[in-house]
This record gives sequence, C-alpha cells and structure tokens, in this order.
Amino acid sequence: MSLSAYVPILFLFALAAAFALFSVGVSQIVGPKRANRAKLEAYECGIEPSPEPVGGGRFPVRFFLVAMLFIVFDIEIIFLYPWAVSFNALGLFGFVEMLLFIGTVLIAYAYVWRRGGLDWD
Amino acid sequence: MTTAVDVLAQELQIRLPALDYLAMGPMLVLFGGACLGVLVEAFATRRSRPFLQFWLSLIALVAALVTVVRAANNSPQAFTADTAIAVDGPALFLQGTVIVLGMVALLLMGERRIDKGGPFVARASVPVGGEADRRQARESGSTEVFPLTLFALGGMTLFVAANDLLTMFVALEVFSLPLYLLCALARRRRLISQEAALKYFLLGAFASAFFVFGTALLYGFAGTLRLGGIHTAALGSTANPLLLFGGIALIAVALLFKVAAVPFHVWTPDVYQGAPTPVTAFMAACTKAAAIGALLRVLYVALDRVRWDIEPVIGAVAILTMLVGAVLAVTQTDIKRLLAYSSIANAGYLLVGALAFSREGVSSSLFYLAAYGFTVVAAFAVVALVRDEDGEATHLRRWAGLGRRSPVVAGLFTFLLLAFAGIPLTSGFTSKFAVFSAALGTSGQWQVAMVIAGVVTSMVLAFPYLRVVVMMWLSEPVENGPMVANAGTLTWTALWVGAFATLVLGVYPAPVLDLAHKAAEFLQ
Amino acid sequence: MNSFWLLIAIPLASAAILLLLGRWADRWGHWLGVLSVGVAFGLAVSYFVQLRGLPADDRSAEIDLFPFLHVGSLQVDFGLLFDPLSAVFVLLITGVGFLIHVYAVGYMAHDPKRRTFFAYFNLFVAAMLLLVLGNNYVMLYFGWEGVGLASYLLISFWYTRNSAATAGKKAFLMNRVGDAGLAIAIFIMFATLGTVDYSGVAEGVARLSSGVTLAIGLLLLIGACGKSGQFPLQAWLPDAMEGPTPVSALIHAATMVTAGVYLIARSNPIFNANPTAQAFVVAIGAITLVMGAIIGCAKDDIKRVLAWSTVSQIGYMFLGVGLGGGAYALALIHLLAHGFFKAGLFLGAGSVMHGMRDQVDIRRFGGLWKYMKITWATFGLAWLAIIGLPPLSGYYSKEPIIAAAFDRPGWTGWLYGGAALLGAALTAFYMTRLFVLTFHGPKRWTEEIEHPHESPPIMTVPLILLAFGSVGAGYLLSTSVPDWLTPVFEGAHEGEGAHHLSHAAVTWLSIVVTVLGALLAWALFRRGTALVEQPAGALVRAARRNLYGDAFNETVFEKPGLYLTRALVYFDNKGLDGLVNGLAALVGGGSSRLGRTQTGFVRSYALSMLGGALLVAVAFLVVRLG
Amino acid sequence: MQPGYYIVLAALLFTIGAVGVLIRRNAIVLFMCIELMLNASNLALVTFGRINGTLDGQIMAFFVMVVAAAEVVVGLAIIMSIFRTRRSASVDDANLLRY
Repeated sequence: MSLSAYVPILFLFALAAAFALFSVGVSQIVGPKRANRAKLEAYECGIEPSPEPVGGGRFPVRFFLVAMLFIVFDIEIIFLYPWAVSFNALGLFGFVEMLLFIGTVLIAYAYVWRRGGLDWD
Repeated sequence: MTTAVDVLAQELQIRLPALDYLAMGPMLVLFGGACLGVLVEAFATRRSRPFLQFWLSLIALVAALVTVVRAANNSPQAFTADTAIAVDGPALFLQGTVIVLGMVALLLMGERRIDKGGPFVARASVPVGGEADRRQARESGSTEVFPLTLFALGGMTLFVAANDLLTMFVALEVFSLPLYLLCALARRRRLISQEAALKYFLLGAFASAFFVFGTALLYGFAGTLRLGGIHTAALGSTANPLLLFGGIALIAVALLFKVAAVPFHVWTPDVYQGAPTPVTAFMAACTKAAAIGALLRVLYVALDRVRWDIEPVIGAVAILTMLVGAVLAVTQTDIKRLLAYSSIANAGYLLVGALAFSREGVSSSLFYLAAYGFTVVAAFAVVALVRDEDGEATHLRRWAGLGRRSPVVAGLFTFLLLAFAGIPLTSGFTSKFAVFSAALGTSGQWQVAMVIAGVVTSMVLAFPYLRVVVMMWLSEPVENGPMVANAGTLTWTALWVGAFATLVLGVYPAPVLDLAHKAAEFLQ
Repeated sequence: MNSFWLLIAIPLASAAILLLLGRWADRWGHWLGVLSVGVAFGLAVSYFVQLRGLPADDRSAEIDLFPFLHVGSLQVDFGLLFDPLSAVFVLLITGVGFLIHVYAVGYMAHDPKRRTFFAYFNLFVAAMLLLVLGNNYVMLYFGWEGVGLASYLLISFWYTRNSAATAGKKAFLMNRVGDAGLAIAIFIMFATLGTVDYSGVAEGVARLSSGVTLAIGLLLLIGACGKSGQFPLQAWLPDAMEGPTPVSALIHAATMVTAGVYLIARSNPIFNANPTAQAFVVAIGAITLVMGAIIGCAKDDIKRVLAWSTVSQIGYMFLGVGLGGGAYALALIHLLAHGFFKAGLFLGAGSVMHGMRDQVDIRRFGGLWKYMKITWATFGLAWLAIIGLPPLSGYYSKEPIIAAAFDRPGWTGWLYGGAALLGAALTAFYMTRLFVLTFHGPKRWTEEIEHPHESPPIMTVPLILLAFGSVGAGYLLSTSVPDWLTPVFEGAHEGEGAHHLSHAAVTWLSIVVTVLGALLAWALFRRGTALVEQPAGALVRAARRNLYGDAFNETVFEKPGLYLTRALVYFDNKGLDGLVNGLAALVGGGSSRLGRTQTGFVRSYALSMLGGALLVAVAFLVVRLG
Repeated sequence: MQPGYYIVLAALLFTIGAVGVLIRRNAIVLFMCIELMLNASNLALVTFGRINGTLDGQIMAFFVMVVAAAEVVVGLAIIMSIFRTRRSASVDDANLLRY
C-alpha cells in the first residue's frame, strides 16, 4: 500500500488540533465572563453540599490504594506471558532475567507491606 | 500466518543480546542502590533511616562514578545490549556529569539543619493546617526522596546512552516519574509544591504521549527503532517523508519539553518555583544535562542527514527560547522564577551549540552542561539558605540589603549571578564563548543569527541579574528581613563546590574542555 | 623578562589577600596595596629597560601561561605580550597608579572600609594590566570586563548614597552595550579568520573583504566608545564621579577610560585596512571633543567639569588614532601626558574637597590659593598643561594632533582641524574658569567652613610628582615615543598630507585661541560667578551683583553659550538616557505583557505545547517543500 | 484489509486525546485523555509493526503499557494528594503559580 495514504491523517490531525486551538481560543476571547456568586454555587437547593464532613479528613482512599497496587502487580504479566511462551528458546538467561524482574517487584511489595499499604482499616 | 510470538521465539533463538556489564555499570549500580534504598525504607527503623539513606545514596553515587571512570578507561566505545545502549564518549561524559551534579544536589537534599527534619515532608497528602499536619511538622521528613533520586539518576544515565527510541522512552519515564513525585514533597508551602507536581506531571505525560506517537511515526518510516536505522532510512527509504518529519516534530516536542525550550517551556517557571529547592536544583542541573544529551544523540546519530531541514526549525526555536527566556526574566519578582527563566535562556544557548552539527558543537555543549550545572546548583543552594520565619524568602523584595547582613552569602551569589551573566573568568563566560564559537565555526547563516541573538540576549539578561545584585548590596534592608539560615556542612559544601567549580572552569577550563573534546564523538 | 606575568599576579595576589583576610588586614592593608603596585612599577621599569636593550625589531616578548579555550579550531591561550605599546601602558598604569595609591592612603584615611577600597583598587590595576598585556582579543576582553567590574565596585563604593548606586548601575548598563559590540567583533574575527590572536588577526586582515573589516571596525568602535565615554555612550562617565576621588583620578581619567584608545591602537591593522572605519573614529572623536568641552563650560561641580574635560580629551585621542599613520603615536603621547595632568587635576580637586569638607561646587570656592599653596601650585601647572600652553606637556601632545587633523585631505581637514582648534579654545575657557573660581577671586564658602587646610604630605607628595609629569612629560614623550612605537604601527601607511595650513601657522593659531579662551574666562570669572542659585552668604550676593552689573559680558558671551550648552545638556540627559531608558522600558513592557501568557492554567500550557508542536510540524513541512 | 485504516484510527484517537487534554477540567479525566493518546500510539506502533514485518513495534507497545501503568500510579498519587488538601480535582483550581 502507498504511504501517501497517511497524508490525510496528518491533515486530519492538523485540522482537529487547529479546531481545538480555535475553539478554546475563541471561547476565551468572546465568551462572557461574568462570574457571580450565584453562578458559582452548586446547582442544588438546601445546604451547601460538601464532599466531606467539616473537620474530618476521612477519605475512602483504600480503594484507590488497592487499585494502584493492583496495577503494579498486574504489569508483571505483560512480561511474564511472552517469557512463558518462549521459555525454551530463552533458556537459563531468560530464567535469571525473569527472577531478577520478579525480585524487583518483590522489593516494591516489601516496601508496600512494611509501610502499611496492605492494612485495611 | 505465523503468530508474532513464533517470530519472537525464532528471533531469540538466533541471538541473545550480549551484555557488557562494565559498560552498563553506572546504571546497574544506581538502580541497585535505589532498590536497596527501597528495602532500607521498608525494614530500617524510622530513626536510622535518614542517616542510612543519605550515606547509601552517596556511596551508590560514588560507586557509579567509579564505574563510569573505569568504563571510560577500559572498554573501547561499544554498543551493548544489542545496540540498545551506546557507551560512547558523550554518554560517558554526561553520565559522569549527571552523577557528580547529582551528588552535589544530594547534599542539599540531605540537609537537616535548615528546616528541622529536612526540606521534605513525610506524608504529602495530609491536608495542610490540620492536626495531623501539625504533628508531622515536628517529624522527620520523607526519606523516600533518596531512592527516588537514585532512580531518577539511573534513568538519566540510561537516557544519555539510549541508542534506540524504545530505550530512550523507558529511560525518559524512569527519570521523569520520580521527579514528579519529588516535586510534591516540599515541607513548606505544600500547596504550591503539589500544584507544581500536578502541572509537571500532566504536561510531562502529555509530552511523553507525543514522544510515543512520534516514535510510532518514525518506526513506520524507518522500520526500526534504532537511531542508526533512522539515519540509514533518512535518505534511502521509499516511505513517505511526512512520516519522518511528523515523527521528528513530535519527538522534538518531548525532548524540547524536557530541555525547557520555547514554546514547550511553560511548565518551567511554575515547577521551579513550586518544587522544593533541592529538587529544583537537581532538575535544573541534571534534567537539563540528560535532556540535552539525548537531544544531541538524536540529532547527531539519527538525523544528521536531514540537518538542513532541521536547522531552520530548531534554530528558530533556539532563538525564540533565548529571547523569551531573557525578556521574561526581566520582570520577575521571585528569585526561583528568575532562575527558571534564566534556565530557559540557557537552554537556548545549549541549542546553539547542539545545532552546530560538528564535533566542536558537541564538546562545547558537554562543557556548557557541566559548567552550568555547578553554577545553578550553587545558586539554588543560596536560595535554600536565605530564609525568614515562613521558610525560604524567595520574593526579591525580601532580599534587599542582604549584602550587609550576610556578606559572604551575598558575595557568593553575586559571583554566581556574574557567571550567569557571562562575565569573564567565570565558567559562564567560557561556556558561552565555547558554544558560540563552535556555532560560528560552521559559518552557516542560521548559526550566525543564533549567535547574534545569543550575545544580545545575554546582554538583556544582565539586567535582571544586576537587579538582584543591586537589591542585595545597594538597597536598604527590609524590616525583619530574611536571615541566612544556620545551615550544616552539607549545604555549605554544595555551595562552595558549585562556586569553586564555576571559578575553576572560568579560569582554567582547558582540562575539562579537552576531556569534552575527546569525548565528543557519537558512536554511529 | 619572561616573568612579566608577575605584573598582573602581584596586585591580584594583594587584592585576594586583602579580601580574604578581612578585618585582620584592616591595620596594614592599605600599605600592602600600595606596596604591591609599587613593586609592580619597579618591575615594569626593569622590564622596560630590558626591552629597550633589545634591537628595535625584536622588541616584544610573548608567553603562553596555559591553554585556555581549545574547542576544535578555536585555540585561545592565556597568553601575554609585552611589546612597546603595552610597555608604555604598563608604565602609565603602574606609575600613575602607584602615586594615586599613595594619595589614597591619605584621602581614605577616615573611611571605615579603606581595606576593601584598596582591595578593589588593586583588583582594578591587575585587570587593567591584563587588558594591556594580553596577546589576543579574549584576554583583552577579560581585562575589559575586569576593569569594568572593578570600576562599578568603586563607583558604588559609597553605596549608601543613592546617587552612587544609580551611577554604578548606569555605568554597568552602558558598558554592556559597548561590551556587546566588542564581543560580537571578537566572534566575527574568529568566524572569518579562525583566530583571535593579535598577530593572527594582523596577518589575516588582508584576506578579509572590506565589508567585514568595516563591521569589525565599527563594532570595536562601539566597544571603545562604551569604555572610553565617547559619543553616544558618554553619559555614564560624568556620573561615575560619585566614586571616591582617587578612583576618578585613576580609573575615570588616567587609565581605564583610555582602554578604548588602546583597543583601536591595538587593532590598527583592521583600521588601516578600512578607511571608512577610520573616518568613523575620527568623526566620533571630533564630535565628542567639542561636545565634552561645551558641556564642561556649563558644569559647576568640580569633578564633573574634570569628567567632561576627560571626555573631551579622549575625543582628541580618538581623533588621533582615527587619523592613522603617524597620528597613532601622537594620540598615545596625548594619552600618556593626559594621564599625568588629569590625575594631577583630579587629585588636586580631591585635595580641595578634603580641605573644604567635601564641597564640590566651584561656586562655593574662591580665594583658596592662600590656604592650600601646594595644591594651588600643582593644580595650576596641570591647568596650564591641559590647556596646552608651551612648554608644558599638553602643548607637545595636543598641538600635533590639531596639526594632523588639518593635514587631512579635502574639506574634512578644515572641519576636523577647526573642531580641534575650537576644542582647544573651549578647553582653555572652562579650565581657566574652573581654576579661577576655585583658587582666586572672593571667598564664597558656605558658613561652616572657617579654615580650609592644606592636605597632609601623603597627599601632596603625589601631587608634586604628578606636577613634574605635567610640566616635563610632554617634551620627553614627544621626542621618544614615536620611534619607540614604530614597530607596533609599521603597517600604518602615511596618508598624504594636504597641508591646509603650515605647521607653524597651526602652532600659532592654537596658542592664540588658547590664550584668548583663558583670558576671556579670567576676565569673566575673576570676580566670582553670577550663577549662584540659592541665596547664601553676603559675599556671594555681592559677587553676583557685581557680575550682573556687567551686562555686556553676559549678553555677548554668556547667553548664546548658555543656550547652546543647555541644549546639549538637555540632549545628553533626555535624548540618550531617554533612548536607553526607552529600550529598557520596551523590554520591560514586553516582558510583563509576555508574562501574562503564563496564566498558571495547566490547560493553557498544554495548548501552548500543542500549538508549538503543530508549528514545528508545519515548519518542517514548509522547510521541506520550500 | 488495509492496515492504513488503523493508522487513521490511531491518529484520530491521538487527536481526540490531545483535544481532550485541552478542554477537560477534571485532572483525572484529563489524565485519561493522556492515556488515550498513549494507547492511540500503541495502535499505531502495532500497525506499523505489522506493515514493516518486524516485532519492534509490538515490543514497544508492551513497554508503553507498562510505563503507562506506572504513570497512572504516580499520577493518581499526585492527584489524590492535591484532592485531599484542596477538595477539588479541577486543574483550573491549581492556579497559584503564574506569571
């Protein structure tokens, strides 16, 4: 296939980006900026909503932490899977490399564990 | 159709990469040290950690420096890890530079006398002003900064040696990610510290995305990720040159972002101002060196055949960078922002050297990076020293009359500013002179334009520096103005080392210039 | 003789010791400073004698201390050159410098920062010696920046005074303009010749096109104008008088400000190769010498009058070096002679101020000759020397330059000769005014001064020695220097003289206009001055009435001159300063407007990056297609 | 089927991501847009690998995934800490540093 087919892509890229630049720029220039208190308030009635109780600081951070840890360990599989498929071809060298790789992940694991990242309370 | 995995297996059966462990020594030592640091963080007692971490990092850096020197002495210039890493002169020189500058910056990070507990905070996410925050204000600060710094340095040493775009990308991220985190850890003024980290992170990730897409386009053009392959394909390939130039543009965006060239400089002032000062010093010296190193390699190894197309574009960027950096520095009122804009202008000067496309261009840029690094680290050391009860007094108005209260610090800072202004007998003069004469040695018209812009902007830049000097020596001191903190040996050592190097490289630069010149040949 | 780097090292070491030892050196530091320059002077004399011992063609010694910058084809060594031209400068710097150092011991006796002062002073001497001893333009640039730095330090030495601080800033900024010119000139030399050594440039200049030599010449001229206070970069020099008087004497009269003359003399191969560049030098010299002399007539501050006279006299030197040929040596003779009598004048002024509680307004002096006889006598000799009365030194140094200007072919000979002659008359006028108002006529002192006193011997002895120089130097120099400098300027071709006027006629003319100018000033100001603004003591009011009575004088001589001078002063203050300030304002305004783009919003930063990426991509396409 | 279309798709996704970075306010959404850009690049890499008949593109894609994950972790940590101190994840509120 001919690579000149990509010319439209670049044009598209340019066009889309130019559109973004244009719209953001124009809205900054022509858009009315009359902020007032009522406008900035939340579109709700009743008392002012607050994401957290005042003076609190409690924050459901656990899910987020677990999600991050999951990602870290999940990445392992990206490298483990190709290695496992071509285990025979890679031989001892590949094995040692993989041990080292898992070792470094374990170091991170040890850190998370010792610093209380795995405690759930 | 054979699956990709089969192809992979076949390829790997043919050859496993040969690894030259001595050549990769600096990175291995730094990453090993960083992993050890993580373990120390996990298992050592809280009380012993600051001491252990600091010395561990310092020893790792010394060991890495030793391996750099050994690699430079022993092994002939060679690729290793199947051409992924090029251990050649510029790589070794910059690895040495980055490691030495990292050491000096590490001294600033390890300082625990100025702010009780160090310049970093243990848990950055604790809301400011709360009870927990007041408790942690009394605690010892985070010691994770040391392994993070080692990771960053390891990434930088890999970045300057990366010989294909994949390695370069991984190295870029390995040194960027720790820096994002380091930015957020300031003990004082945590809000702006976190804001700096957020900005740096979002824009850095944005730039990385450009890098990857640019890599994809170049890969589409050349069929390989190796820089040498792109060099070969630049003239011989039948592929659409739009892929080549689109790829170059996008990769240039990412590299120029790290270098802090206009118009990709926007993050620099905010991040330099918000980040903890030792981290700012580290970024200003080491990130710049690593980024310019990689840029040089891309320009000289991969793109030298299209240099005629590159010169005008990047040349215009260089001129703009010098102009914007110098002009914007004039009205700054915050010393860290002022130094940030000065750093932007210096990025422009470095591009002047890089665009010479000659051996002199490489050697003068290498020299410039080393010289500038020492000066800028020392300058930020001074910034870390001048404090009032709210922490660092970075507003210039607060510096009025500092010369009368602390003549030594003000004198040193004056000297460093003179170096930035390029006054002779400081390294600022020799490095600028070397870069400009390297550019003129090629007698291209863009080079002449750049040199003229360089000389003019360095005159413009003299204004803001002079303003600081005048502020310090000639203005009436402000009421309960800042004092020079009662710092320990670490900060003073960093300050004196930086100032001394600035002087030596200004008076007797020949040995380092020679070294840089010997090192200034890229492995194709 | 290859140890002449000691000349630089000794004052430098002394400066370092004074700065590093701090208060420990307070008691004896000034003597160390004096000693170091004295030793340097002694060494300079001995090197000079050795140099004279050599055959005329061999008279130069070059040493490379260490390689400085070796970047590819650029080879710059830390190299020094001792040849006849640098030798005369070294003698002037160390000799006059030594006397001024001695004087300063007395002058600065009551200053708490005397040690620092001497440290800076030694630093200046070292930098100035580096400037004249370097064997390439980079070394010259080092010295150039070094003397600049020392001079800012010394101008703002009394930085608690607001005006001193402002003056220091002004000097720094105006010099940066000049320095940029010099820097670009050096870069062009490197780019076109591949070397920045004096010898290499001299050899290679023949290969350059006239456009390049013109560019180099003009850029060098800009540099020289900045350092030497020549039009249009002259405004900083009079303000620099805010520094202590010995500084004015050494830096802003005898040595540093002549660096521009040195630069042009040293670059004589370039200027010889390009008559247009030379013509610019001549024009700058002529404009400045007349302008400085006119403004000198309008000033009442004793040091500022002297400062403008310095500007004007350096104009003569520029005129000389611009004329080329044999006039190079004439300019240098004037430079050396000027070093003596101007230093004498400044030190004399310092002595007067010392006795008059730092009063600087000449309208507040008068009748001082009775109270400070030595100052009066030495100042008087220097005065006669500067106005060029035979047989004092100014006569031997200035008159040949006027004659040489008249020898220029065509109308320019009349123009420049006339300007030089006019300058001589004006010099005689304002210097006589200065002398008469200071030492003669009625006393117009402020009330708190009762008994002006002569200065201590440590200050008067240098005055006396300099007075010897003012009297004798001219003749001695004019007989010896031209031969001595021949090897340096051998490339200079003698222009064919036009001889608009015979030499004797020029001599007589210049003596006549000088005497006329001096007599006019004597007649006008012998009874004091009418220009006192605020009412003060009864004597002053009387003096003013006396002069107001003389309406004739005022309308015929004073008014037109006054308007002219006012206009020039206005131009000087508003026009050029305005230009500099306007540029600064432009940069500042651009800076703050551009700074607004730094909005602090991540998304607008991302926008800038994306826009930049697009621009870069489009630029590549344009370059590729175009 | 024409691999060229994948490139078109990748470019489109990349552009959408880039525009998203410009117009979205929430730091996390903004960050997701960056991830979209990275994944668009992955698509392009894999397609080019296919066109060129080499594996480099696929290997690069693996590494980009890994790096993207690491970026997520770091980015979320920073965004969270800002959210906890400011109670807002809008990038426009992080506006103390300017000019």
